[in-house]
Amino acid sequence: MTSVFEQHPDFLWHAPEPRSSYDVVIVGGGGHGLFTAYYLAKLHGISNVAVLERGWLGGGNAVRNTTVIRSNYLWDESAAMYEHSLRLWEGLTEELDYDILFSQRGVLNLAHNLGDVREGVRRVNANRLNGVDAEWLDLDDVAEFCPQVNISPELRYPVLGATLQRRGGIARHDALVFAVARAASALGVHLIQNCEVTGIELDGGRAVAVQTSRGRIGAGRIGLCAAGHSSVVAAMAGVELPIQSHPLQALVSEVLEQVLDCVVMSNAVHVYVSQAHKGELVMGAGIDPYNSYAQRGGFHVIEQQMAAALELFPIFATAHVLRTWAGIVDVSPDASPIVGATPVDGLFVNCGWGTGGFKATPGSGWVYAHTLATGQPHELNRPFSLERFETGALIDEHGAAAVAH
Amino acid sequence: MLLIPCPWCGPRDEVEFRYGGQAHVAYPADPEAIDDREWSRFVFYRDNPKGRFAERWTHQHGCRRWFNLVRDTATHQIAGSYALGEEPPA
Amino acid sequence: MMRRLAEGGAIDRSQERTVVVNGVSYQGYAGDTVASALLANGLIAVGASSVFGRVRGVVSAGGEEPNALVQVTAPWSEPLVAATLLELPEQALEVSLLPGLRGRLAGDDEQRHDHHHAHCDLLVIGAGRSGHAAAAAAVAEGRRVILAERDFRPIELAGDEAIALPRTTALGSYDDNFVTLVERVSPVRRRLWHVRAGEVVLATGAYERPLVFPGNDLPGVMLAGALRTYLERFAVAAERPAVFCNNDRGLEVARLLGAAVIDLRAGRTVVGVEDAGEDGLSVLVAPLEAPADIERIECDVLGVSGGFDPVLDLHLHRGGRVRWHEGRACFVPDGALPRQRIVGAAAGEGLPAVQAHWLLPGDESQAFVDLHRDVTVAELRRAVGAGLQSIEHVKRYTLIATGADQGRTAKTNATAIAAQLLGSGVAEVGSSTTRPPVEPISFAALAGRARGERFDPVRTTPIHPWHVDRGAVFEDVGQWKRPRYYPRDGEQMDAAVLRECAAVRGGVGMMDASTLGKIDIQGPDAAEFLNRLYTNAYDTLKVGRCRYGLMCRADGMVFDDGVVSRVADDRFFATTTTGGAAVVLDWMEEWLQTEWPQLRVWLTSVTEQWATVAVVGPRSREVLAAVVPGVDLSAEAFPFMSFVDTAVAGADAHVSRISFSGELAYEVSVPGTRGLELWAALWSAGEPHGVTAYGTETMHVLRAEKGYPIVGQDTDGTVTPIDLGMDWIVSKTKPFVGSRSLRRPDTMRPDRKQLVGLLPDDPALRLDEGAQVVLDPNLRAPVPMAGHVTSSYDSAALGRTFALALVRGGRDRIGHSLYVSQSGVTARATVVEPVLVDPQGARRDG
Amino acid sequence: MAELRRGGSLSQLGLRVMAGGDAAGRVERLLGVPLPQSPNTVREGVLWLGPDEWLIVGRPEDEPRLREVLAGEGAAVELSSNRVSLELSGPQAPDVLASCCSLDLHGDAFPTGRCAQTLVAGAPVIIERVDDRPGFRLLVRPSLAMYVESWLADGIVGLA
Repeated sequence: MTSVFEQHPDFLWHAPEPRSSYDVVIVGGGGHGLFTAYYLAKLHGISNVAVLERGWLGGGNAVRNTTVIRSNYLWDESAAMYEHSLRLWEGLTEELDYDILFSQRGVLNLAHNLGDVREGVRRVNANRLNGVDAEWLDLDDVAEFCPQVNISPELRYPVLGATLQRRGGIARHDALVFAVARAASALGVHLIQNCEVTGIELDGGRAVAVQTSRGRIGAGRIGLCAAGHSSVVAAMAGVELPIQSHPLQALVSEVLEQVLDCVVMSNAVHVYVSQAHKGELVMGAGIDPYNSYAQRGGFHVIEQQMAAALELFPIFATAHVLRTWAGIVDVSPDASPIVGATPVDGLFVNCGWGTGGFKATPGSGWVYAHTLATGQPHELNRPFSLERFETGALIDEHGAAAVAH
Repeated sequence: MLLIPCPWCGPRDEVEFRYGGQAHVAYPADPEAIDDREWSRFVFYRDNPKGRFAERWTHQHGCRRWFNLVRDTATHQIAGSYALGEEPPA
Repeated sequence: MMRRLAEGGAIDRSQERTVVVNGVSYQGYAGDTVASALLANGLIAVGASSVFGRVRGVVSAGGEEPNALVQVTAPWSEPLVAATLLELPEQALEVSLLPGLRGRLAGDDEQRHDHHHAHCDLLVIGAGRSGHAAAAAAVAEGRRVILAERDFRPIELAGDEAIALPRTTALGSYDDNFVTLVERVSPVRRRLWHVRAGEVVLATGAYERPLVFPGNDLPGVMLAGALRTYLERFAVAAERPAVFCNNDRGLEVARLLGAAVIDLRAGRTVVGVEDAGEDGLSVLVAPLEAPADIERIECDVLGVSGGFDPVLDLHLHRGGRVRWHEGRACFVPDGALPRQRIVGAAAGEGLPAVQAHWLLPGDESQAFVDLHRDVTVAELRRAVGAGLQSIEHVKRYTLIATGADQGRTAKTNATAIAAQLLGSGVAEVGSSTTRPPVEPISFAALAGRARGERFDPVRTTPIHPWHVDRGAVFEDVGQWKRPRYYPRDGEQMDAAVLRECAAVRGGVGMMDASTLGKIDIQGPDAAEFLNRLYTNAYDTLKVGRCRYGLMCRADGMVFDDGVVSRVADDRFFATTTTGGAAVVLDWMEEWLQTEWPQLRVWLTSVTEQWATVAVVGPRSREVLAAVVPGVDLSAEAFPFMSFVDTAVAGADAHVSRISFSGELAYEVSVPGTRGLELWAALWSAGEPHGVTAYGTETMHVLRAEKGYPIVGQDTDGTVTPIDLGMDWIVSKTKPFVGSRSLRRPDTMRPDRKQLVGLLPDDPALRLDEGAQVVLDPNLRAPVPMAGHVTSSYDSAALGRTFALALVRGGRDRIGHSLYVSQSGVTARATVVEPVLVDPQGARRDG
Repeated sequence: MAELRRGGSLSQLGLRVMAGGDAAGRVERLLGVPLPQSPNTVREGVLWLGPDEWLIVGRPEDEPRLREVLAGEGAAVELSSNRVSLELSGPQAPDVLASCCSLDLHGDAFPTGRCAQTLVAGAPVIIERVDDRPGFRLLVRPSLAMYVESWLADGIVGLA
């Protein structure tokens, strides 16, 4: 067995002192912020860029998520955005010259009632027309693809079928943060850690600088990428966002011999699980209902998650939960992100990814870099504007959640 | 598992309650008289502060009453509950 | 080599116990752990390390153990259990050592694991001296006390309101003093305690920390305090111990054991350890200032003590703060959380002064910081050299402190060494937080008894036994089981549904509609209240009449529908969808209490008060006549959308003439306890007319033939009443919740997706529900989509297939063709009005 | 030691009226019992469910009579079929409940004469402490009764 740390290179990034101003200041050094900076430098020739991070790079949701990567979203706008992101994922290891352990092992989404089946079939058909790989699996196919799933008809909510996106999978979140930070740093981007933004300076209705724990930093344009704290940071410029912040919990088991080789999600039974490269089971739980920035949630959510997991995977019964944790997810009214301009000139926002942020990081950074470089949205993020909440042109990814007859 | 002080039933586990988001958001007096922007504020925008937050809860599986609560969203410390229509405690 | 002493210790030599390690039996005693039994038998090596495959030994005597994690194989199966905590049970215990520390799952867990909720005034975690004192004092005051202790030794704590829990680990600390504990009820059974405590005392002690020096991972290098524990508690000792320490506590152990001492404070360090085989260890000792000036100390075991780390997991779980204590070289609590106290060693009390030398001389690639993850000082140096400044990055780069042992022996050393390499203070590099659980807990123990029939309720109606008796195939609708269809001998669903549909339209059918949500609405302002919530008006509804209603969310999207009956001037009875029952009542209460408290209206859920049977079809009147002989059922006396209150089979009955199929139909409701009798009475009355029981599938077909949407199937939260073609039910004269949203630019677009009917060109082709509508059959991704098929059936009445679909600008496409794409195949279909059967409504009156 | 059995059918009436008002007074005269004002208490078959809500259990009054005396100033609803009763008693009955219910059932916190609406294994129930054996009555939706019974029966098994 080789040492697991050998994957990481000898050098990652510089720790420069902040300049007095930058062409673009990005607030938030998570996956979205780092990719935005990277693509600004790489694709738009703008490397006079600072990424300001309150704590340590990736210390928010980037390293707290369960790393499920997929693009099988229902609506055209979402599918286009996430598919663009997935295509970028497929080239990242090479592009960043870093093994981010992106593993396209397939993402199963189980259906447990007739409503789920309709929704799944609908999504598969829409995905295929959008050029997103998608398959509908009947029960036998599910059993063949993932023999570990309990398909007994005796289950409280028996599995009736599943959608499968074979190109979906998982990656190593730490490695992704290291990889893109290294690449951005190498292109001259300043990664400034322990630098908390405490204010946004406006001049004649235009955002011109940020106040930080390390002094004032001028900015040609400011891009907010502070998932979990989007509302707090935007409020510094007087900008209100239709965002609510909630805890989202996840957990991990000890390292186990291989027991699961795909990603399994079940909305009806509330499970999503994969087995990471080192061998630990990684599972996501439900969102806690109340607003919170505390990065912790309720224990009962974990217990319910375990009961649900054992319904589907009795074989996990003796595995141990090693660690639970929570991130802060920004939830928007239509469960879709907001990427684009704000009412304040020079200030842009990228938030509201809810539970879907990690998989979107390259795509999100790509379109946001375009937006920050040109002042205009890219075609892919144009629909994800703040204005949609006024016009009503939502991109409602909640789906047909209601069970009704 | 928060312990929510229902004004009627006393402290009970969070799972007996349903969250109702920001308190003191009045339904527009005449929705037809306001523009799309203003209407969208009512439908989609709620405060999301880090810190003290006046919010609504209902004791869904208890006495079914709605009430207000002041809670710190950074620490989950609850300052207290109070009736709908009352001002939050200082 | 360590061995068991002839006497002493807290073991019970009268009770022999057996542990089988990798197939070899070893003897121990009651009171032993697997680790102490192994050591007593002269075994110290416990397996190969995770990365380098180096042989490792027992390090500790407690929960911090990084190496001695074993897989239990019998009498139960469990991966990665700390041998230092694993008590020898009465039955022979079989374990296997884990090369690479990778656990194995061996199937479901048949053991019973309970959950338990408890309340107390004071919860004390840790029954050491400080914890026990705190608990005893509270018991003396008559308070309700729970004292939890991870160890298995008995706890003395007497009092009516006192609960002492040995073998119980506090797993996690949550808001408002909610603490979870796991009690090892038996070697394999767990009880998960959910404790809500008025006050919490953390008396969790401190873990000793190893020193980081070359060769510190060899079997035989152990924590000094562990040597003391093995001696005093388990009567296991080495003949020739040595101790390497930087504090007085280490020195005490050395004195107790009669060990050779290497004291860092005296400027001496260990620059290497060699395995001397049978002879034990050869420790290479040198002055700190002259590391090449080596002398050897031969010993069996080398006890190390690098200081102590207060155990603050439970404090940290809730965001408690810590600060670096320079003199003791550890993080100590910086105040306690509200209604919590931290006492004893956990608070840093009584911990020895430490003279810290974090970075000791010698080969850094042989100096292990994390034994579990196999990380050395060399890797730490490499991480720092890569530009990393936060311990969190260092952890992720090296994997230090991320293992199943929670990195207890590694964390502080890693942070302090990284700080030294960076030339900064320990606190600046960061105190790594910890997350629940404090010790690993199995999925099965967390799930507890919520397995099988207790996972989630199966809700059934009072008429359910009849459905089961008749061989119904059920569908899960939320938690309810509803009959989907009633197959006759060998019949598949499609055939059964065609038969049931034909029977209803041709004669009479019965369906159990009891799962529909039902809400009683009383009060002088009830009509006004409903006016504000439903899209149509209720003040104009006459007593004795019913009206179909739709509700929108504030965003104007349809979220439920049902029928509202006016029972009295000040009383209405509303039905909701099955899935919407609770949601709609909550929704109503929310508006009533929070927005319109001045309205005098009272809402009560009566879903289960009433059992409801739909009697549907041209012969339904005759069936009903037999059970309500006194009621004039003529179309004139009992018109469509009206109801009568009467009695059926001796029970109070509410009979409505409403129809979800376009046929003459009645819904009869009686108190739930009489539901089965009602069904039986109607069935007997129906038998002469050839009555057929039908399920949800037939109900769906019949309603779809009439173009009636099902909320949640033909809508998905993005559909307005106008989109459904229900303008007729949307009041233009009164505001209702959501009405303003219907005037937004996007909701007024003429090309919104609208509900229409589809007739496939091939009348035998049943489109897939979820198939996509396209305008151009030339499919090259990305293909613009114009909507999707929401409902699709084979119709007995039409003698062909049909579908409902949401189609962009659909109303304007009626009469035109479009295409439907499903599973890569494209089919042509014609857009039609959604009402396909009896568009004139002639059948409604029978 | 604990015993579980399904209770017999009980007449149940839902009452909504402003506490202390004229209409409440008329109801009290009809019942011959003051409506309990203290939250989560029971008085002669009248259970406090909310500040303006009571459940009248096992009493002879009926919905029409109540509606008549309320005269539009409140609501009365016949609910006899809306919930069934389960009876759990014995020295360890609180332990059985504690396996699936987070309420504090200690004799001081929940003495005889107390009731509460809460959750048992996630299912909504009304729990009433009926005596000091101790005995509890649980009022449960009929469709959830088997599920709740399953939990309680399992809790009894777990005592062993």
